[in-house]
Amino acid sequence: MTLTERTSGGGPPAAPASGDGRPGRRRGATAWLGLAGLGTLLAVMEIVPRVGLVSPKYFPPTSRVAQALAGEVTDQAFWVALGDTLKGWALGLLIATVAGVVLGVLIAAVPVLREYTASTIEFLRPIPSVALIPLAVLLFGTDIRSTLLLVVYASFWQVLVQVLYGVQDVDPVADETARSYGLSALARVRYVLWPTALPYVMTGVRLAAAVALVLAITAELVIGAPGLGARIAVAQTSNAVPDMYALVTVTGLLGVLVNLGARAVERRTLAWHQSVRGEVAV
Amino acid sequence: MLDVRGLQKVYNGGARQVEAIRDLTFTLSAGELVCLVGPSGCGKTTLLKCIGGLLTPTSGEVLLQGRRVTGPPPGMAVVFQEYGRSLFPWLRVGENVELPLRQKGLPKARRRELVTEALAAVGLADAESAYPWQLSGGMQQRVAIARAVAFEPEVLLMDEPFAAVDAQTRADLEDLVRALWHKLGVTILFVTHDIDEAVYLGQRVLILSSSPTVVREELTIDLPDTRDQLHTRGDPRFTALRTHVQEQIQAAKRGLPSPSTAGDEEA
Amino acid sequence: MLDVRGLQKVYNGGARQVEAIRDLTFTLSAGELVCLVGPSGCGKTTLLKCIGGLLTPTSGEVLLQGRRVTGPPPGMAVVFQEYGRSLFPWLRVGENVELPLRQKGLPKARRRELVTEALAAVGLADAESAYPWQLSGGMQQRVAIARAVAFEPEVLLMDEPFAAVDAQTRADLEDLVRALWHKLGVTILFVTHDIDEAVYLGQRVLILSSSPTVVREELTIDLPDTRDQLHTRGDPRFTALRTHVQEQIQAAKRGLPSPSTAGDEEA
Amino acid sequence: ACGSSSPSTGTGGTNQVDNVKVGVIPIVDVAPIYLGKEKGFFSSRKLNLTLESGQGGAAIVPGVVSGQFQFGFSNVTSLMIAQTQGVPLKGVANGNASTGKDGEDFGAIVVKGDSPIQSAKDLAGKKVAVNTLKNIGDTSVRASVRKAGGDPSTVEFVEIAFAQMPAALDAGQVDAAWVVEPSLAAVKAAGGRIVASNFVDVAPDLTVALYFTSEKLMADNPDLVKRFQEAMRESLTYADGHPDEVRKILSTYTKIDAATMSTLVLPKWPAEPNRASLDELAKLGQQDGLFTKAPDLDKLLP
Amino acid sequence: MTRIARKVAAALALPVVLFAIWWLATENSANFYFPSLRVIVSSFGEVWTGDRLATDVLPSVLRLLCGYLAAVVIAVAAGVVIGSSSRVRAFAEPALEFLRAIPPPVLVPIIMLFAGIGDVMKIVVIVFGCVWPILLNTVEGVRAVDGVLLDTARSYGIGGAARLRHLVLRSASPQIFTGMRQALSLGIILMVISEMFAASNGLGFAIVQFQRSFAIPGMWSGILLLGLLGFLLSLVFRLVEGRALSWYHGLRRSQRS
Ligand SMILES: Nc1ncnc2c1ncn2[C@@H]1O[C@H](COP(=O)(O)OP(=O)(O)OP(=O)(O)O)[C@@H](O)[C@H]1O
Ligand SMILES: Nc1ncnc2c1ncn2[C@@H]1O[C@H](COP(=O)(O)OP(=O)(O)OP(=O)(O)O)[C@@H](O)[C@H]1O
Ligand SMILES: [Mg+2]
Ligand SMILES: [Mg+2]
Repeated sequence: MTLTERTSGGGPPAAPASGDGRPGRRRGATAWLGLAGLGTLLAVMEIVPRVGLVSPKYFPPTSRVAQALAGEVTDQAFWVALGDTLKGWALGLLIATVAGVVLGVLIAAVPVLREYTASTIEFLRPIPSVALIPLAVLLFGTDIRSTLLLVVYASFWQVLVQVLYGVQDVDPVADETARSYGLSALARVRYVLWPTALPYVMTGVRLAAAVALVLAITAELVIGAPGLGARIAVAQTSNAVPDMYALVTVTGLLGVLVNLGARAVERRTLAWHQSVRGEVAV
Repeated sequence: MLDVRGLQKVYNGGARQVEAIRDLTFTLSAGELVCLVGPSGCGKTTLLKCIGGLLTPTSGEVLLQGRRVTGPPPGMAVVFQEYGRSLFPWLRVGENVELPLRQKGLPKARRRELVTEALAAVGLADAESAYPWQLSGGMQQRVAIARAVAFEPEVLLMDEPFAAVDAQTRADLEDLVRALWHKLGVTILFVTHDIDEAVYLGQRVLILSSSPTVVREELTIDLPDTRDQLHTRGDPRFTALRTHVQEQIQAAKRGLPSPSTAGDEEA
Repeated sequence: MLDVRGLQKVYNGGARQVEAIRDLTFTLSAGELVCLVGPSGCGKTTLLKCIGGLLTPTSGEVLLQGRRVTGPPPGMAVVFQEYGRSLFPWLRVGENVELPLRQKGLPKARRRELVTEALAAVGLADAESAYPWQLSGGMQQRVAIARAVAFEPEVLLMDEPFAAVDAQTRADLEDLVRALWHKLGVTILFVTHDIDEAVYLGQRVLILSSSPTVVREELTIDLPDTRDQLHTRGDPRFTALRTHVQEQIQAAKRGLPSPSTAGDEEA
Repeated sequence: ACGSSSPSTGTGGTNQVDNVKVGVIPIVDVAPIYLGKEKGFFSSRKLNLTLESGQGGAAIVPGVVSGQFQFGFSNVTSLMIAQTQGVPLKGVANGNASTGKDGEDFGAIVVKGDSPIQSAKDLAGKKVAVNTLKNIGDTSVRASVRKAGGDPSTVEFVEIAFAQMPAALDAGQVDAAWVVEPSLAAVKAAGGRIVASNFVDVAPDLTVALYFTSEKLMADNPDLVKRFQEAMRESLTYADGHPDEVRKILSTYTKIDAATMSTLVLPKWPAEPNRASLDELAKLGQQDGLFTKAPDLDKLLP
Repeated sequence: MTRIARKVAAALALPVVLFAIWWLATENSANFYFPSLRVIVSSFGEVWTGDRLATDVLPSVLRLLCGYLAAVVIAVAAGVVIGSSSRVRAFAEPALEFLRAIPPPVLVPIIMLFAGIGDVMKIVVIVFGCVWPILLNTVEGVRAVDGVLLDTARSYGIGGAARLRHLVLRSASPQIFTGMRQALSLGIILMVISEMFAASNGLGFAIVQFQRSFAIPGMWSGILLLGLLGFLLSLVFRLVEGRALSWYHGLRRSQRS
């Protein structure tokens, strides 16, 4: 909701972002624009192979992929695989987010912890989760827990780092106000630190959500844990190119849905924030 | 020069809908210095933002030299009430003052000269290389003033620019504004809560009613053009004027109708 | 009650090293209302932060009821000069006022009562559900005051709390502070740039020198305890006191030595 | 957590059904085990088979070592490398073998139709795609080059997954590629040309892959291993004799389209590994520096 | 001097403890996949000295740096555009989210179709992975520019490039740096992933090769090296960040002295 309305840099007044009292209509416009964007992308993907920039055999046009997708969605096994993937993704993301936020706030709020863990965090973060695949298999085989291990490991860092930076962004005046009113450490976390870090956390969760999806599918792809990834692996080894793209498209669409959800949550929780209440007019 | 015509501004904040300004009409001629007073929350900042092209009025219009204001017009400088947040925390004080000049395309030497002069004028010659957040509140506000002064604008809008400085500095800055005004012939609209200041500075004082806001009274300050802190403030006419303004503001705050504009309000 | 002893504060900002306060020593007894005036940038905010336990002095100490202050002591409320940034933008006005009360562990009903009362006292009864950034500057500042008032502190530090409100509201708030002080017996340290305000409000006025800062003068305000805007300000003794303070500040700003504390400085 | 006390290992009692997990790659080569499962060759031996598909040794070998899988499927060169590195593995059953017919094997070195490369000899100095470097692919391609009279040391190998080889070949990113089915069919359909059958060039009837288990399971539950071996043998023989059923079972766990399916060259599935061919492969591997020491085939093979 | 010593001690304390635990826990390890740390460390010395530094580590690091820098430029540029306009954001966001959700392992073959199998492909893969955190953070940072500052800039006619340089980028820089920090370690991860396809040298390639050839101590030593590389790069990063954001850290610290 925008409350600070401003005129644009010269042209017609900037659309007062959703501030005209018709949020529903506004959101509708956003949805249409988003669909138009997706449509453009799909159109490009249709045209590129058609004009011969790349062979349609290896990069089938959208219409061909859509056909394959239609085949997929009528297959019971596809939905089972989708469910498996979503389960691994959601669980992993949840664990990573909770752990990342709790540890992040703890580490950031206690300077000693921050000082002593910094090097270890920097050391562990760049270790690719794909390098952990043997470890995961060793521990859990092709169980969903293998997927979870990789998903949690990868997305945890995304959240953690965002939280660390977000906590650092606390306005000193606001924090001093809280301290001077004798707010306890916990209350300061709850009422000052958390709201400040929230925009960062939201970005972190959005990053982590995509990374978790990527890792869930990668794990399934490489380890063979049940899910969309395993289906992609089969399609790949069978040279079923359109099917492969159909499945990849599904992962992309999942990403879009995840982001829609995150944006909805953000609109509710960050209504007070400059980024939600006001828009930069270019 | 500056025409405000039937200006209305309604803020639409979800459930909360505030008619900050109902209907404002007044005119500033070129080179005038007009002070604006009114109760807290009556819409002075809102008005300044509309004039500055930063906010779109709900209805009515602002004309600057006959042209309708739709975005920030060139050659206008604004000193914001939230002085602390209007300074760029990543630029040093000197750079903060210099930035708009650079944008104006002035040569380096001239910029340096203006920056040094302006900072000296507000008594901050030695703070040039500090960051804004290393300064006290009053010093920050003076940096914002220096920035506007160095810019040498044609129109200067100031929103309670001296709120955070001590009495003595305030007096000096008041004289600085008048000196600048004489020197550059700039048109100034000056918001203040200090009634003495309004009377001391202005050629006219605009008194606003409380929200939803209309112009309650336009008062011409018939004091001689050369003013100084000691004599002007000692002048009985000064005392009479300030008492009048004070009464008007008191009445405005209590929401009493003003005899002089009660008719206008209906129009 | 509150002892400030040999307080010194040096800011170490990379290349820029500022001795904001050189050597401050003074005492506030319990239930006193003392006003603090001094040139812009002389270290008033710094002093308040040291007293509030938000800043560690470079040397010297602050004692509250005989105990050394190392962190924010309980039962102390501060109204910051940067009122805009001291309000939490993610909380509504009412919630902003309520938060410290919640921390104090007051029951819900009592909290509601205090919040409503405090907001009404500063004239913002109807802004309770607005966000701070939907308010004008003066309204924001009044929210910060309401928060401190509702908190019912034992010690209240206020840093130019009325800088952004109009003259009439300011007068009302001054009376509010004195009423509160009488009612709760709270100890108040009040920073202001308005000399009349300092004299009108305080039992004593502390005048600071310009930076590096020492106490230039401690002036007892020998006006009757019941004050009112009309009569007190009309009192010739009031005028004499304000003139004295004004002269001292002028002298302080020019860096003249003060006769009364020149000796103390050496000690 | 990496012990082998997983409940699926079973206790070896003859009356109870044992749960057995086998790590396989979802390709043509493992059709016999799918077919055998369907035919009941495993359940009749009280083996409740679960087939877990992974993308290669990276996932399957550790799974078997840690006991997450009881058996796995791998190419023999990988197993030899593992053995020389001291991985406690043991082959238990034959996997699959080359058809032994030049130009009609399930894997081949292919080039684009208009490529100047006519024989394996011309591969010298060229860029050849294999699915993994330092494995059976480059070893056998070198064998082909050598046999055709070229200099194998000048061949430049690039690692590309089988699935991407047709595209890479088409785009000229590589000069030749070693592909197996079904990518081979795709290359052929796109006008590609076979220049050599590298498996055939290594040895007649080369054994390409094996099923294996861990030494631990071998020691703990020899009976289970024995039943698996029997079932496998039966499955291999059945599959070798019923190519139509193989093609049918393929459609259950792969996505090979019907048109390709009919043109697919199937590997051979003899019941027993061909020791002579493996000796040859081991020798080549050692020559190419794949192993630090000679693999002990007696210990590795069933 | 003592401050530096203290910092170094703080940086080393936890890693030393963790390594000690690892060392003790694996001292008598019989598990093939978890060799003792002693073995790993000794293989580290053998593997990652001399030749391999030039043939594997150097090309990897160069590709990483190219990809990373390209990603920073692309993401910041795109982020500013997208963050500045709600319309552009509404239009582009779903499409970008679509691309973002595609896992690199399935993406690499697609990129190979366009970028070949050489270094360009690997750099593109790194870019593709690194842009997201920077892009998202830039978008959010640009959206959160203080309203009063925006008004100030507008009223002084600070527009166009100056506005971008002096206001938008500077104000968003704390968040941009957050994204860059995230991207740095993602870049290392993608470096490894890209080298799992169509590579014949590189750190990631070497690790995969060790894993495939069951040289498990070598593999672990490679993972250690990745960690070290990440740590070193983050040190460099922190230096750069410290300079670029000195105002910000000063501002945050200013009231805590
Ligand atoms: N962004 C906003 N959203 C909603 N309402 C607003 C907003 N900004 C201001 N208002 C409302 O508009 C009215 C006028 O505000 P404005 O800031 O113009 O007052 P002002 O005259 O400058 O007051 P002060 O002297 O206290 O600064 C107030 O009631 C305020 O609550
Ligand atoms: N964070 C800081 N870093 C460095 N110097 C600072 C910092 N804060 C304040 N100072 C310096 O300390 C001195 C005193 O500042 P302070 O804010 O206490 O003054 P003040 O008396 O409150 O002034 P004002 O009336 O203008 O608010 C000033 O010279 C200022 O530049
Ligand atoms: Mg205002
Ligand atoms: Mg101050």
